[in-house]
Amino acid sequence: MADAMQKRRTDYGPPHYEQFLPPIVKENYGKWKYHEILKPGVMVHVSETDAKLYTVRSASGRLLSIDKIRMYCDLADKYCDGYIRFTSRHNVEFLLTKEENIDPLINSLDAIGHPVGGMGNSISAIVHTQGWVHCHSAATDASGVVKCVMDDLIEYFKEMKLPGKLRIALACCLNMCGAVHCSDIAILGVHRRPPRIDHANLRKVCEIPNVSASCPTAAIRPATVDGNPSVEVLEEQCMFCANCYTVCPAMPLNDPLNDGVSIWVGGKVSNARHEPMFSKLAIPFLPNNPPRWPEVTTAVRNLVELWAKNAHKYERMGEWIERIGWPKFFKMAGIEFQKEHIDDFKHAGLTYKRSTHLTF
Amino acid sequence: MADAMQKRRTDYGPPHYEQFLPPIVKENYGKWKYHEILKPGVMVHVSETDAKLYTVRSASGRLLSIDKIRMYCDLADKYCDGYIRFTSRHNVEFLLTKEENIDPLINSLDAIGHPVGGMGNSISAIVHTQGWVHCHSAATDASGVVKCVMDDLIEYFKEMKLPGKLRIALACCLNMCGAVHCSDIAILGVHRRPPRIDHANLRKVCEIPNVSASCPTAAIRPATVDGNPSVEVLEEQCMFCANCYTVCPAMPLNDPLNDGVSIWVGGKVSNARHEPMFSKLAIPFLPNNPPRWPEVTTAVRNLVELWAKNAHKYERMGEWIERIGWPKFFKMAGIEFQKEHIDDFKHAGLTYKRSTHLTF
Amino acid sequence: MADNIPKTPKLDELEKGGWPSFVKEIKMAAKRSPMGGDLLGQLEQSYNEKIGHWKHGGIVGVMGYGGGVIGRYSDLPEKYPNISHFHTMRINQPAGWYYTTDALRKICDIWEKHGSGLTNMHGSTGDIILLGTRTEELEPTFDDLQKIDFDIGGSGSDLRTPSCCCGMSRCEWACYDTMALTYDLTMHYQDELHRPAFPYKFKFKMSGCPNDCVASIARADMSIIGTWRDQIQVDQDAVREYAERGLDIQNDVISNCPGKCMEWDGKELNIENEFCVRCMHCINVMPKALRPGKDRGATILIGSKAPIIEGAFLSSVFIPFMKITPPYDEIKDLVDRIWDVWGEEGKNRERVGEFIQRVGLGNFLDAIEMEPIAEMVAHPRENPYVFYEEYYEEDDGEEEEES
Amino acid sequence: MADNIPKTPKLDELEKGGWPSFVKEIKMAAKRSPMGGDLLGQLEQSYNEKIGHWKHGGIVGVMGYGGGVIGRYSDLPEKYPNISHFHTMRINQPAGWYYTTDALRKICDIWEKHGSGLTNMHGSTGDIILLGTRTEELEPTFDDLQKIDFDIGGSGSDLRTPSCCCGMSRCEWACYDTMALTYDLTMHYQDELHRPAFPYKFKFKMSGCPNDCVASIARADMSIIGTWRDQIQVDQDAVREYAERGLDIQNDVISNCPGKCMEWDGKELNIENEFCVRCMHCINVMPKALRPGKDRGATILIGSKAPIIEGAFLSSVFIPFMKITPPYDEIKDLVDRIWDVWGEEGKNRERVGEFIQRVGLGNFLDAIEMEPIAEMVAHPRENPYVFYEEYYEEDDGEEEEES
Ligand code: SRM
Ligand code: SRM
Ligand code: SRM
Ligand code: SRM
Ligand code: SF4
Ligand code: SF4
Ligand code: SF4
Ligand code: SF4
Ligand code: SF4
Ligand code: SF4
Ligand code: SF4
Ligand code: SF4
Repeated sequence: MADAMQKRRTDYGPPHYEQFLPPIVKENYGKWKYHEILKPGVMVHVSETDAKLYTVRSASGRLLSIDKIRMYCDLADKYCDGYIRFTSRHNVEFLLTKEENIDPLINSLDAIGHPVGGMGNSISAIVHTQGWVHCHSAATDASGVVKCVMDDLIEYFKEMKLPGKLRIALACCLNMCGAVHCSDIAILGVHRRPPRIDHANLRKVCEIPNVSASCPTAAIRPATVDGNPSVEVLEEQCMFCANCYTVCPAMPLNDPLNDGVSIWVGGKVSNARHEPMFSKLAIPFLPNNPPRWPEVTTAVRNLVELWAKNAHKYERMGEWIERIGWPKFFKMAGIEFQKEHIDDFKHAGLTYKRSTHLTF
Repeated sequence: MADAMQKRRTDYGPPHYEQFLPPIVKENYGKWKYHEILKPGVMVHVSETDAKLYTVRSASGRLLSIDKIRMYCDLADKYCDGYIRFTSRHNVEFLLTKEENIDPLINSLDAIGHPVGGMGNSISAIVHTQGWVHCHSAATDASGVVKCVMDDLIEYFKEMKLPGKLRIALACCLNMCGAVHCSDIAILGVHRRPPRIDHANLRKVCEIPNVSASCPTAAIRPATVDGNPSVEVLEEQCMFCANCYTVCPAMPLNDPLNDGVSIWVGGKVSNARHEPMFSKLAIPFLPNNPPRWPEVTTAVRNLVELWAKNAHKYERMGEWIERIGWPKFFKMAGIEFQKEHIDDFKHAGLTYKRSTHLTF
Repeated sequence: MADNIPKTPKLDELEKGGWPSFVKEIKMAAKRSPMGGDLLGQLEQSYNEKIGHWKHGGIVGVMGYGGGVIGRYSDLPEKYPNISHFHTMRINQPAGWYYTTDALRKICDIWEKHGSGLTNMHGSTGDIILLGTRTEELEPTFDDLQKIDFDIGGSGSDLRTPSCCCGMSRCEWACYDTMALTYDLTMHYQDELHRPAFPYKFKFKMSGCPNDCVASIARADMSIIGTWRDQIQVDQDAVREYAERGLDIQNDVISNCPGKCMEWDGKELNIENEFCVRCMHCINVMPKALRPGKDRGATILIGSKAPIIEGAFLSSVFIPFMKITPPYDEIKDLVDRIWDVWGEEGKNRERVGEFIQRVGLGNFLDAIEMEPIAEMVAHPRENPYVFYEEYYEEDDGEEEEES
Repeated sequence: MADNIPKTPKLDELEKGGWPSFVKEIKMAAKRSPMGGDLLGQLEQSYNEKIGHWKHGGIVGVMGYGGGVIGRYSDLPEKYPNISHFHTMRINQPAGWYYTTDALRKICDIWEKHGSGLTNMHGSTGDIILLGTRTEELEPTFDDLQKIDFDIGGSGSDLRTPSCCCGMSRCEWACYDTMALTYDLTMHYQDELHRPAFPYKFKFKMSGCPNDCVASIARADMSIIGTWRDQIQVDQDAVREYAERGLDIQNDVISNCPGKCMEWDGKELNIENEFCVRCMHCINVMPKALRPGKDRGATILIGSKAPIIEGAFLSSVFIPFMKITPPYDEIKDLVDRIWDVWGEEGKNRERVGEFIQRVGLGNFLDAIEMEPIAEMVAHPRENPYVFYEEYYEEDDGEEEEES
């Protein structure tokens, strides 16, 4: 037993990546000279040694069964000498040295339902989170909404007909696991009802001072309810961040009548041209309407097409809006500007328009 | 007596401006078509009626004796049919209809020590405040520093050899009576020693709760000192705003050893090209060195000349710095970047550099 | 004739140099009034000691007025008895700072009789500043001012003296009559100007166009800045003339256009007015060729101020475009609604801009019964912390007021 | 073979359409493991009721590790007993997400044996996510993972699994070896990764150039982003070729340059590198003609995070330029100093970016013994509220520590 314990390794870390690199990558590591996108989802990298590496990028959907992974492995064995990689947006990439393998591979991927694309001026996969599949906090589903939106936008994944890259992200609650706060279009699950307190159990599962302290707006105060030491919430001070729930299970916010989705626009991450930007609120609330979330898919498509039609070449969503101004954006998008759009958090004053630079 | 009281008028307001307008202005009110700057300090406005109005702008110094005002009146009677105006930056303007009167007027103004200029791409008069001449709050003098700085920069008032307008303002304390917070170059009197409390008298002249509440950093707490109810200041929490002193005379901050001057750059008010901008801290502290404040005049001149040499045409100070970046500005100006330059007030986080847009 | 003029070696240094000398001015005044001599003495002492010698404030005034006089007392009254009192009177300037010499001379005469003979032309809010007199001279001074129709300006927690750029009187770009509006508002709000009843001061400043020559966006609780809604008026011949005379239209004009809405093919200047942000730059550079449009009015902005306490603010857009015509009821109605809410709920020493920021722009709009519009913000919120005020309850499925 | 696959009319709708279907994946998995069937059932119920059916958290784990497993329990365990436990294991991915099919198959085999057969490839922090298993399977799963050399990733208040763009392995723009650094830091900080001892989570993300393909500036407590210090390498012939083939260099490249530092006369592209802000745009548009300079390294930024609680942050510049070469002592030294101070003084659930903002960047620099530099700020302070720490006293004239 002591022996067994001794043998039990910990902290050995991930396998070294080198053993997973295709030989052409190892040989040309750090020697790549330029690349070219050959067609949607296919690019070639040319090395200083003149070696050529072809990449085929395919949508994975991210939630994968081991069956699908094994199918991928079969394809990688057949066309890529047994190597495969995934991208930072959860697409799968097949790295080929033989140009003639590209089309057969694409056909095989199509056959198992995995389109090729997401490269260049296109919409790549939606970075997203767990939703009702796995998380306790979710105000909406993740995989379902993503599926509906991408079904609807698939042409923009498969083709390269946009002014620039468009990155969509989804998070199922304000914790925003992902890059929702910096995406061209972001879909964010929101609660709209203050926590319902499980007074009977609160004291057993949470420390009251911690719960009170967790609220950024100081809406939570210790209170005695039905003889139980518990807390109360000043509802008009609650903005539904769910931080109290993260800290204390007896404060759930999930609520079918009031949960739903908000849409944000104009964020970006790259430093290309404009500095990185946060996403800004476009549509405060759309209902959860499973299984196909039609309100959400329509709203997102409208935004994509509005931008596609009006932006200059290379202009990301946020760069375009910055050029034309937010009032024009709201007008063109047919979105009513409401109180909800006006920031009222800590730095709100800095979002007011402090110049006469206006269009009419 | 009752009769006298009845006759005493109040709330009759200022005289109507119309009675003070020269006939040519009355006739062409709202009909001006264009203007041209003819030479430093002299411009002509041309009306749709073809009338021409010549303006000669002259530095007044702002603090004027009635003697000087009477001299101005003499000149206005002689050259301008008895009309005269002042500008929003406290210059005096003579409005002429006869072109041939321009040069004699300029000569007469020169003779009484009032240079003509401040128009177009020049430095106009410094908007300033009271200083030791009249205010209880002053951390530096106003008229004296202004005099020294303008003596030194007079060529830029008299000529038009700058890339754009350059506006300087001075305020003798953080109340900033004037436009110090939005000037190309701002000179600001600063205290650096926490209030020294007159414990014996505080309760007599101030309400302790008001005094405590006046402090934005909550540095002031009620305390009993030598048996007197008074307040104490947590010195490490004081940033010398003097708001407590404004509210309570028993909390003076004026202090010869620690008062002095800070220099700010890059603000602007107009909406031309760039939206209005706040001034930003360039030099945290320079000593009060009356009567000629050599450290201040040198610092200001260096900034003016650095900008004049490097800015593009029409680029105001702040626009130029924004183009080249603050690190370059500090390097070129030979100013050491220090902890004091880093914002640590409410919105400090928004001033951190949140991109990789850097120059080397 | 005063004979108390002291030796002032430090101040004498400030008689030298090309810029007008305030020391010379004080010395001139000192020949008429002993106040000047003691002021020189105290100021020389300040220059030696690097500290001012005025006591903190002091409430003095004129009968029937709550503001307009700044009380000031020397902290060395024995040494400088002639400035033991040295109060300032703020006199409401005529709009646009135009004067006849006759009017100016009368002011001088009054100040020779009752005060130090020193002035600021003008204070940075815009008033005529009569610098230095004794408490007992305030009422007589006001008496004489009445006779020449000059009234007192604002100070304390009241409406401050409104001021404006010269506008239509001498500028081709004025999009509304700044002087007329300034006069009208000043007259309409005489009570608010003279009797402090606000949480704190309130300032109006009117500029005729976005060049903002009265710095209104930086220092007025309400900034009224002229603008236009239609197209910039272009005289193509005049544009070509500028080009011929050497103006680099591409570099000097077009690449500085923040709307990125101009094109120049060497012959025609094309402006996509839909994207023009009315910055004035192209007009400023080519005043003979370009003019603001014909459908003119003003943008109303709110809330600018100096840094104490919340940090400095610039004014922010409230009404993107308003026609500005007498009797100005639309502005007055807006002002009244703002003052009502701020007057009721503003904290002591809280400027209206700070108040709006504290309660939230959206809530403020609700309170004054205005609709939010996108022009009010530089951009919509970046954080997801929305305060919804209502939610559905299980039993009814209808939207409920919060409990 | 599982036989508990329920009717899911709502979910079935999501088998349609062109995007890969997660429902199909769950159904495939459901054929192997009854967990899949119950997951479908519970999810269909969620789709009907519009609410999730998971209990709040639950602390489970693997012996010797404090993180890496997310406990998850159904709130309808009677109805869906096979997912009454449905924990997630986070497995540290190989840097750059490269695999041999051999390695992937082995992972699949383990997960077939011990779990639901469902995964995320990958989680948004970068881990391999093994989705759904029972508490008693955690240890055996880990046992098998050991044998194939895959270790557990981060969760809770620890170092989270570092991740990186593909960098030098497949990108011509990588300014340092992102994968090597990621591997090295991951190995060096195994203890911090596996045993939560921080105030809150800490994330590293490495991007090879300012395009930031791993979104590091938005979601890493430390963002290490490649850049260069010298000149962009220009192949003028290749530039001309782009122009000939129809690229509008003036409009597409030059007018988009944020440094405003490019000129094109139809023959030569001139870059004033002194003002280039290294944005990558021109290089992105003309990859055959332009390349980053030769003096390469990285900018180190600090503090980005999602909005809870203080609002979202982007990382801010900490070290404008650092050479990134093994053994990376300079970075490690920096990291250690930051962790020391934050670990000591950070509040519970306070990310390092929030901590810095609370104590002030200047004070934080003092604490970790670094000098402030202008590159750290977008601009210097606009408010005059400087906390001077020392002042002179009368008696000595020397600078004194505050009392
Ligand atoms: C494979 C991947 C890195 C990885 O290690 O996984 C990658 C690879 C490349 N990126 Fe990227 N980027 C990848 C995620 C990103 C991200 C991160 C994200 O989306 O979450 C960004 C930041 C997005 C943002 O700003 O919001 C990103 C911003 C860029 C940009 C800047 C685009 C812009 O104009 O803002 C370029 C340059 C370009 O495409 O012109 C770029 C260029 C490239 C190049 C051309 C680099 C090269 O020479 O190999 C690669 C192919 C581009 C393409 O897909 O069109 N890559 N790239 C990631 C693929 C994700 C996917 O499956 O779609
Ligand atoms: C005389 C004048 C300066 C000058 O030399 O021109 C002046 C002088 C004083 N100002 Fe001012 N302010 C003067 C224009 C301003 C301006 C500029 C403006 O109005 O355009 C500002 C900045 C804009 C603004 O309102 O924010 C200004 C912002 C302040 C403040 C800070 C207010 C704030 O909200 O931040 C104070 C402090 C206070 O009110 O307690 C202040 C307070 C004072 C006091 C009354 C001192 C005090 O603490 O009580 C000063 C009396 C000085 C004296 O002894 O004569 N003064 N003050 C200006 C008024 C002349 C006039 O009526 O024409
Ligand atoms: C007389 C005066 C208005 C008044 O009613 O008193 C005035 C008058 C004119 N201004 Fe002004 N401005 C006056 C204060 C201002 C101010 C306020 C200030 O300085 O405190 C500003 C905002 C300054 C700022 O942004 O910080 C101002 C920003 C402008 C601009 C924009 C300049 C820019 O590029 O940012 C112009 C346009 C131009 O000059 O090309 C302008 C243009 C003009 C024109 C050409 C307008 C016209 O057609 O008559 C006038 C002569 C310009 C000149 O002096 O070069 N005026 N002008 C003010 C003279 C002050 C002085 O004595 O120097
Ligand atoms: C699995 C994953 C989402 C996904 O589907 O990919 C995830 C899932 C959860 N995240 Fe996350 N986060 C995941 C990446 C992120 C990211 C993105 C990233 O790392 O690049 C972020 C935003 C970046 C950041 O760190 O700020 C993120 C910001 C949060 C936050 C907010 C933290 C904050 O400081 O604002 C929480 C709340 C918390 O920590 O209590 C959170 C909490 C959670 C918890 C543990 C829920 C909770 O309240 O305890 C979620 C468990 C879900 C479940 O049942 O499986 N998660 N989380 C991601 C981790 C997978 C992986 O290891 O690869
Ligand atoms: S975004 Fe919220 S609901 Fe979604 S996985 Fe993250 S913590 Fe869970
Ligand atoms: S949801 Fe957020 S705002 Fe509402 S009570 Fe909980 S912690 Fe406070
Ligand atoms: S800036 Fe300060 S010291 Fe100067 S006049 Fe105004 S309140 Fe007085
Ligand atoms: S000077 Fe300002 S910070 Fe210092 S104690 Fe007074 S009010 Fe507080
Ligand atoms: S603000 Fe406009 S209208 Fe008024 S003087 Fe200046 S340029 Fe003319
Ligand atoms: S006014 Fe300004 S924004 Fe409008 S066209 Fe002219 S330069 Fe461009
Ligand atoms: S971040 Fe730069 S180096 Fe890394 S993959 Fe993207 S473009 Fe290439
Ligand atoms: S990298 Fe960006 S800033 Fe530098 S020259 Fe190219 S486009 Fe301009």
